[in-house]
Amino acid sequence: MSYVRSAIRHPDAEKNALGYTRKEYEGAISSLCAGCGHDSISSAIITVCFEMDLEPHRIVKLSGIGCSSKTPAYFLGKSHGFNSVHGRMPSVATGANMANRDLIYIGVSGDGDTASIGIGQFAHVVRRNLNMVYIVMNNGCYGLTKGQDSATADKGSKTKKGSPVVLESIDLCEMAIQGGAGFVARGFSGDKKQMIMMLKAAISHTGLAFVDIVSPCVSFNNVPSSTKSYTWVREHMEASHTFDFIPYCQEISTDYTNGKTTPITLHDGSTIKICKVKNGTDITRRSSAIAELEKAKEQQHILTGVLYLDPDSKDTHEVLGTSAIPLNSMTEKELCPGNELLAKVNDSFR
Amino acid sequence: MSYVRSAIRHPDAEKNALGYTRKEYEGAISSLCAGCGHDSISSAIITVCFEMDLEPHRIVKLSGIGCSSKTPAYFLGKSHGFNSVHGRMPSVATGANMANRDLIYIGVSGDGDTASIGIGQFAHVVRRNLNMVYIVMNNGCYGLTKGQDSATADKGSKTKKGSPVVLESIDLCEMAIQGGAGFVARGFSGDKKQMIMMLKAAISHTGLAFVDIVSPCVSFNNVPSSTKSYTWVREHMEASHTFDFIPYCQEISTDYTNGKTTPITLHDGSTIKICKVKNGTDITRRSSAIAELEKAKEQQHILTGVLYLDPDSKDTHEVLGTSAIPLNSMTEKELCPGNELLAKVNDSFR
Amino acid sequence: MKIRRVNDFVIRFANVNGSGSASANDLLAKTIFRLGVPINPYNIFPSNIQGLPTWFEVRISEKGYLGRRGGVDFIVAVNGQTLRQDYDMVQPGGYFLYDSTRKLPDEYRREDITVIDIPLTRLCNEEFSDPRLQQLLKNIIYIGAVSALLDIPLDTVSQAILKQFKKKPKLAKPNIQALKIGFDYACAHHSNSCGLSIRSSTAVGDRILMDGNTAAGLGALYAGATVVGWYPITPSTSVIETFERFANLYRVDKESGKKNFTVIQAEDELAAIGIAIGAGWSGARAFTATSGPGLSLMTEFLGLAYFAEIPIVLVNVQRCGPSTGMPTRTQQADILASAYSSHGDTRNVLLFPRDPHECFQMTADAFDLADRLQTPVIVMSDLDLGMNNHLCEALHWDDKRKYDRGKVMSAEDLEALTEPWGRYLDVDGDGICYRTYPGTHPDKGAYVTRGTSHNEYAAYTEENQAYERGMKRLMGKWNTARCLVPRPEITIRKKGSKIAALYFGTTTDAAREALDQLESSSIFINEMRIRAYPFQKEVFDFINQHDIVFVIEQNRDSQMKILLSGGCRVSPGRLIAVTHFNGLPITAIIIRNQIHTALLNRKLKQQ
Amino acid sequence: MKIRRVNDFVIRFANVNGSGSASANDLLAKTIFRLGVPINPYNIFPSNIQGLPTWFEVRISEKGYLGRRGGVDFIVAVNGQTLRQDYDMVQPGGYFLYDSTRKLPDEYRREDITVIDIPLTRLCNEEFSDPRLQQLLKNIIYIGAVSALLDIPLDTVSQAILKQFKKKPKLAKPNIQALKIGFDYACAHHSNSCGLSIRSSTAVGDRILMDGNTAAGLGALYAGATVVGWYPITPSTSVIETFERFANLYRVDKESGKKNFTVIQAEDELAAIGIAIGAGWSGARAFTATSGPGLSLMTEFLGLAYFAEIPIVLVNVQRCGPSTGMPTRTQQADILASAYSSHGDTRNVLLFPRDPHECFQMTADAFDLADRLQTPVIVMSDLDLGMNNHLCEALHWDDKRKYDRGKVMSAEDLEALTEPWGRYLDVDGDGICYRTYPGTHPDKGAYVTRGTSHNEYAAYTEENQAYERGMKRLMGKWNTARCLVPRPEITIRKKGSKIAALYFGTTTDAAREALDQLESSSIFINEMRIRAYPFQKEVFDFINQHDIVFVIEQNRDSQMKILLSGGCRVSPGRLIAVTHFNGLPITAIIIRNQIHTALLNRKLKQQ
Ligand SMILES: Cc1ncc(C[n+]2csc(CCOP(=O)(O)OP(=O)(O)O)c2C)c(N)n1
Ligand SMILES: Cc1ncc(C[n+]2csc(CCOP(=O)(O)OP(=O)(O)O)c2C)c(N)n1
Ligand code: SF4
Ligand code: SF4
Ligand SMILES: [Mg+2]
Ligand SMILES: [Mg+2]
Repeated sequence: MSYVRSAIRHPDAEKNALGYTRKEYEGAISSLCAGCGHDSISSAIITVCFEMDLEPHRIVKLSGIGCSSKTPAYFLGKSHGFNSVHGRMPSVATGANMANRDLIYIGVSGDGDTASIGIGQFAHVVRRNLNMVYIVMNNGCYGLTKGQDSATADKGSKTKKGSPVVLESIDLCEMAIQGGAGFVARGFSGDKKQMIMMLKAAISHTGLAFVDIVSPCVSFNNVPSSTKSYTWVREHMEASHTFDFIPYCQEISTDYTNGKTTPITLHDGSTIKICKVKNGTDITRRSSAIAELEKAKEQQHILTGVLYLDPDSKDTHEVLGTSAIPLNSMTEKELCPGNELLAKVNDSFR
Repeated sequence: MSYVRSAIRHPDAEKNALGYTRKEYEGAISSLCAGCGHDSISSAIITVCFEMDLEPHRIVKLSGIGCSSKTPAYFLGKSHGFNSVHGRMPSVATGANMANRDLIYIGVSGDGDTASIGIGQFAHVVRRNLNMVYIVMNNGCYGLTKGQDSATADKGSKTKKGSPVVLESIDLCEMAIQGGAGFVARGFSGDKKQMIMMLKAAISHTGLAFVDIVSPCVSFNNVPSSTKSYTWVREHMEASHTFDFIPYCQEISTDYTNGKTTPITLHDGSTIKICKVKNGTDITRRSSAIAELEKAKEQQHILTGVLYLDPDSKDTHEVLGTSAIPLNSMTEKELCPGNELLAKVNDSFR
Repeated sequence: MKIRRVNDFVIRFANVNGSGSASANDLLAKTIFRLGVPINPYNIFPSNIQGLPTWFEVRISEKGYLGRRGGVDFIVAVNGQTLRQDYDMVQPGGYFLYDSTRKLPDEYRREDITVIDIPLTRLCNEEFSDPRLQQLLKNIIYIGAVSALLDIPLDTVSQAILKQFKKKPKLAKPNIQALKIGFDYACAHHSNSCGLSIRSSTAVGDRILMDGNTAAGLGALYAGATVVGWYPITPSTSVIETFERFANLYRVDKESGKKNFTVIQAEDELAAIGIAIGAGWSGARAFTATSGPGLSLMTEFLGLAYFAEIPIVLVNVQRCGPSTGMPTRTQQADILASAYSSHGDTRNVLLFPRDPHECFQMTADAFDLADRLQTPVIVMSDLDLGMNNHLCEALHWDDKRKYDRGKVMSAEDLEALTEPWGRYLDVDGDGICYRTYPGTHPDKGAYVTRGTSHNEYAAYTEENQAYERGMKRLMGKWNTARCLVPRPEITIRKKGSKIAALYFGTTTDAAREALDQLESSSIFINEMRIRAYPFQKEVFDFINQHDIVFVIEQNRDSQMKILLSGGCRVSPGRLIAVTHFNGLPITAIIIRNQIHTALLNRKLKQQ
Repeated sequence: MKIRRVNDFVIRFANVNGSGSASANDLLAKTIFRLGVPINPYNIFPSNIQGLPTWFEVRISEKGYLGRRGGVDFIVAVNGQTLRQDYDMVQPGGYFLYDSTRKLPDEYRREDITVIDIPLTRLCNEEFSDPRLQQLLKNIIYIGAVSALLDIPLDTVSQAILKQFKKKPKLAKPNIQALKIGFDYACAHHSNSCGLSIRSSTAVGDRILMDGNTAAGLGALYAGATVVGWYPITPSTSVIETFERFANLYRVDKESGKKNFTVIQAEDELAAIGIAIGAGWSGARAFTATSGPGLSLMTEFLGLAYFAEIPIVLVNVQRCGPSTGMPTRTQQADILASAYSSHGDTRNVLLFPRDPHECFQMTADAFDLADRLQTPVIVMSDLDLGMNNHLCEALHWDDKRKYDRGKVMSAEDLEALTEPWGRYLDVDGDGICYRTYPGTHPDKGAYVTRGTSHNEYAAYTEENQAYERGMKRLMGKWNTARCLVPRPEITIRKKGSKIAALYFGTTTDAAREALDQLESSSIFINEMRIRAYPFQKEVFDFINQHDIVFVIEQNRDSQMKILLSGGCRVSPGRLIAVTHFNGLPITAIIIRNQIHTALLNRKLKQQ
């Protein structure tokens, strides 16, 4: 892990480059169940934003509905947030981002929120390659409505109620790669180190960065027979490769320049170094990334890490040719063509 | 091509095993544009049902909204039909099928209907593996609303209006394979032979048989620069393999029993023979089928044929353990537990 | 002055959710109920899973008033987060029981209430060592204490525990032990300190204690529903869960093990109702259940079902809106959204059950109505009714009852026809036409169903007269519906009284109680309970027989009043809104006060 | 007896769609308009792309009546599929022009009309050989003939052709040639056979001929809309397409070539409005446009925007419902669905434009209103208004006009605050609170927006008082809206008359004409045009000043009447429904007849 830790070491008062302590990235007290994976992810988000020296008010956090979608209230208290309706975070995020391209957008969703009711919005925000980090806190169930299976629950996997899931599961990472996301990763709420690294890379990436994080629901889906339980994930997790995230500001140290790693430069100048790639997988090639996922599935493994990365991906604004100036800052001057032109328009309707 | 042609050869009066002529499988006169690919698909459906000796009234045809979704009025006039709302055919089909599992369900949709507004219902009916044939008449545009790009329009492809498509396209076949469909094929409205064969196999299959048929829109998207035009498709079409469909009733002739073909037996006893498979693709393995599609995409080819087939696929009824007797035929006798049991229920609430 | 009352008070438990208190509290409620005393238990719970404040309130009323009363006589305060709030809310003369393992802070100084200290945690930890059990059994200890204080025999509660743990007898033992600890402690330290007591009674009679969602689920089961499409949402989820649970008991074929029903958890509410529509079209009895946001998402499909004339039943368990609102609070605020759901000239039939018994009855009847009318029928329940237990008449099913499948053509019917059949041809003037199920006949009766305009023979048409004929016929059908839906229930408290009140659904109990109270101060208010939309003539007759009619409902905008006014048959000023919409059930006091004030103002004006 | 009239008749063209007739017919209409004669063109087209019957009707009215009149004086029948129907619909004394290349069948035997035979196909094929051109030019030939018959100078039409083909001058030549062929043929064979004629006039004045969707798109452009989310649907599609077309002309930065706007074609209507909401929340002016089914799909999100208080503009171009209904026919039938959209106590502000000029104005104003009120504002256009050209006042923009962005806090505002800021804190009693855009200030003004209940400081709460306060404030805001929306337009035809009529939107022209006609038979009916919901006091004052008020609208259920009655301020029997809902625009005759009958019945009753 290579994210920068500040030199000062008073855990409480530790300040980042902006002079903020970690506290200033926290939110309200969580009302989730004790031990819920989602809280670990919130905590990782806090750490990431703190360590990346992001100005909290330049971040926008958005969500749908569910336990997972409540978390934006529990991190980044100084950021604007939008807890929208079930499954519709992507469209709201699209609108917000179109209005102001200068902010950082972090969307949080659940597997019910994204893979069921929201799968259409998910597929299409991915297709638009909206510049945002899209996190799914994936517990294979509907936590907030008390534990029904979700569409990411793996076929055959047994939930608390005991009956095995009968339908095919939806692999959101595979869908994201196929659909046009420029960055796709999978993590586990129990592996904070990896989460932090991939979230940093996701934020540095321009375009849609999809991060699926397996996040056990301790109340309804944490029995060992569930493929979304702590035990199961720990036993079946397989990293596609190890990787390092090197922020732009940091000087690249020599141990990263050896031949065994592939450096990929992200939009903000940061670098991601992929090491120990398995059997020649090229994570910058969709077909190869998808094949890896399919293979892992056949072997009942959960592949984690950065699964796909298109360093040249173009986000919605670039593709549509929107002004570099945020649209929400424009006034009559830029926007109103004026009466003289209107008179001309009138003439063309005579 | 191996579908059975009846021995009698009066084209007009030709009768199938049920004594029906082809006419009796036709519908109202089409109101689509002259030359529209959709009409060829309708015609193929008529031929298939006629040649397979299906009783028209045992078929249910369903659709969403669009030019494509109008076609059920233009074929199988003796079948019940349901022209539902935009993008929601799959749920209506699910309900109808759950109510009466004994009928044959043919759903027709458009690329707008399925890949945009209906992508959620599509993904989930696939996941349910509903026993139906799901046909998308894919023209890369919204025909009925006058030619806007749809989500299957290929990136870079130029429509009539002249500006190239800027977003990633959605590959419905790939999604279907990933999502759990037991049968996935792609055809072209200009290749009637192949269409007929794959539709026959689709009907013989139990579970969701997804058939994506490229079907040029002559009014709005038939310029040569469009990847959904007659010209382009003809030039870039590549069959994944040749194949034959052998109905159950037909005796297997010797030329199919040589070693070069792989026979796959479908649920109704029919056989599909895959010949000339390219570089070892195994169409019964998802990862391999997906890889083939991804490869063709990289090479700008349109892969046609039966792309994936799971001969053991289990449909919704099987998975849920529903009665073999259609639910809509049950009466008070099977359904009402009676007052005596209710008195017991009352007691448990005292 | 201590409050001293027998079988007539309100007790409330303040807990943390997810701590196992619910079943303990329920145990006490059940015990009182089994002693024959009418109760109305009410659960106030947060929209999360664990760790937030939750309250359980039981109104005990020998007289049988089953609405929420308002005010608390006895509070069991075992949630530190809300201790002060709970302390403050006790009525003067009431009782405050708390866990005295931790001393009550000094500033808790009310002189007008009786504080009952029981060291719950200490007693529990002294006796039990398993930490998981500790949490659960602490709840049982206070149940024991409360039983003692309310003079409930220990044995009666023990019986309830044994019944509850019938299938896990090992667990019964520590529970009974805990119960006794609490009971004994209270007897030893607080005997005679409580003026409230329970005495066994015959007031409950044959009635049962059930929640409305269970009843609705059973209603659908008995009515022969076979296809369910749904999507989880509070507070409607348990309608489907109950249906499925009982269907798994009573609807599985003994021999084959196959199910004579199917429940599809859909990807969203659009698909859920789409599934019901597909199945209803195909001749199965089909339904879905939803709440708030789900209802909004079903809008487009409801319009399709109205226009294409497809029978479906929708159980709408209303919650507190708008938008996501307060998902665990109650309201009757989807009336307009349900009645007028969908663009264009769409209207839907609504039924308004008042208690679980009617949830059962009306849900079952809704299937007959939907089939008969070939249109969606919406059962308008709410969170209060759906998720809380209510005392109600035992459920009954007439075994001679036949499902009314409405106008359906069999193959023989089709054969026998002399005129061509038309799916949308009104042959007998009631606005309802004959339909066929897919697959009925080889060459008769097939048609394409569509949401686009169609003529009498179901052919697509853009001809304006054909469209207009169809729309007028639908209006005719609406008038037929008016005759078929349940009539209002009218009670004349005093003949010739010019004042009346109308109410519906869960407002009923509180309204009746309020009107009783007013009657006892010689204000006689006639009353009408509306049970369905469209409204019958007698609804307007009743209104017009009175000078003023209070419309009592649980929403901000007086939606029922708006719906009634839409008919344009009521004079201005005649309908007076009595509303309550803060998410908690309306109480008799609220109603009485609003009516009082209105009557007073009116008198002042008339003077 | 031939109909003989100058500048006052109805001509109709019967064609096949997709055959190029639309632009030919339009050419003639434009020509008449440019001669200064008021016209009302109306297009009746099928919901498909090619090959089905379509009609184009032009009402010509020197007096300036711009509603549909009903009845056809002159028909140009070039569609074999509908020949008989077209033949039958000509008014006695009228004219029937047909393509006599194929002889008129024998059974066409009306004596009361003048048949004008022109061998269009023959003339065309003799002159032109390119089959693609043949189809198009045949249309121009009949335009030539009609011009001659109506005494329109050849030169005027030629000018129009030249203007139309300004960018493709090569195409102008054959068109002018075709025009002349038709013109000459008619002169040679049918001179003096037609009693209808066009004479140049000054009646049009400064007015323009524009469709409502273009005007609405321009309104949004001028009002500074920057973010659009949409999904194609007839008849609203062209609102967005116009916006985008003009934005590409006027909103692209000259230097960078970058766009000062963005139009996102979403995956469906839920996403379309979600995008608008996200952008509105973030401080951009955002809108969407839809029709029928799209409106239904936006229901859930409209409730969110109402409750979370987010400004957005929705242009609802109504079409014929319910469900998919008749997508290419008109109605005003989404009034209830729009006003009451979404579950719970939700209400939305509506504006009712009557013509393209008002589409422009009201769409622009809608953005100010939405920002001021922080709520969705719905512009209620319809297919008739949106997709047909209408004569209307030229558009005007006051260059001094500033966008009213409503109550928004800048970083400086936040700095200057002495009290803590609350997103939902009403500091000045109008029910509207100050909002902030994301990213405004490093540590002030951030909050989480949500559809769940919230307190004044935007914190999630399930506290019932906080919820209730919020809902009451929203009601207060609704009353503020009442003061801000456009007032009704009242015309008193006779002081003291006890009869009145009210109407709105596209019903206006026909209603006024009908009332003029009635006035000419000494029936004086005062009138009010409603322009917005919520209704102001003067709406009810006007109603209550009259004994009866006809409510004229284009839907089955009298939705505006229902909406007016919902306020419970109108006596029964006072509002009388005048409705028309077959998908074609209402006409003066229909209105006059219904009013006549109603007045007659009333007289009978009173006698
Ligand atoms: C339209 C709508 N339907 C249903 C619900 C009820 N609901 C709330 S959360 C939820 C599921 C959440 O599951 P998931 O997204 O996986 O989140 P988790 O609670 O598991 O983190 C549902 C169905 C809703 N709020 N809105
Ligand atoms: C809810 C809804 N939104 C929009 C429309 C308008 N609409 C009708 S057809 C269509 C697109 C159809 O495209 P596709 O499915 O590709 O069919 P095609 O006409 O190309 O065959 C749209 C957007 C509608 N009918 N309903
Ligand atoms: S129910 Fe599950 S997902 Fe929700 S907070 Fe509890 S543990 Fe987390
Ligand atoms: S518009 Fe296109 S898709 Fe529609 S009927 Fe015409 S050719 Fe076919
Ligand atoms: Mg989940
Ligand atoms: Mg299409």
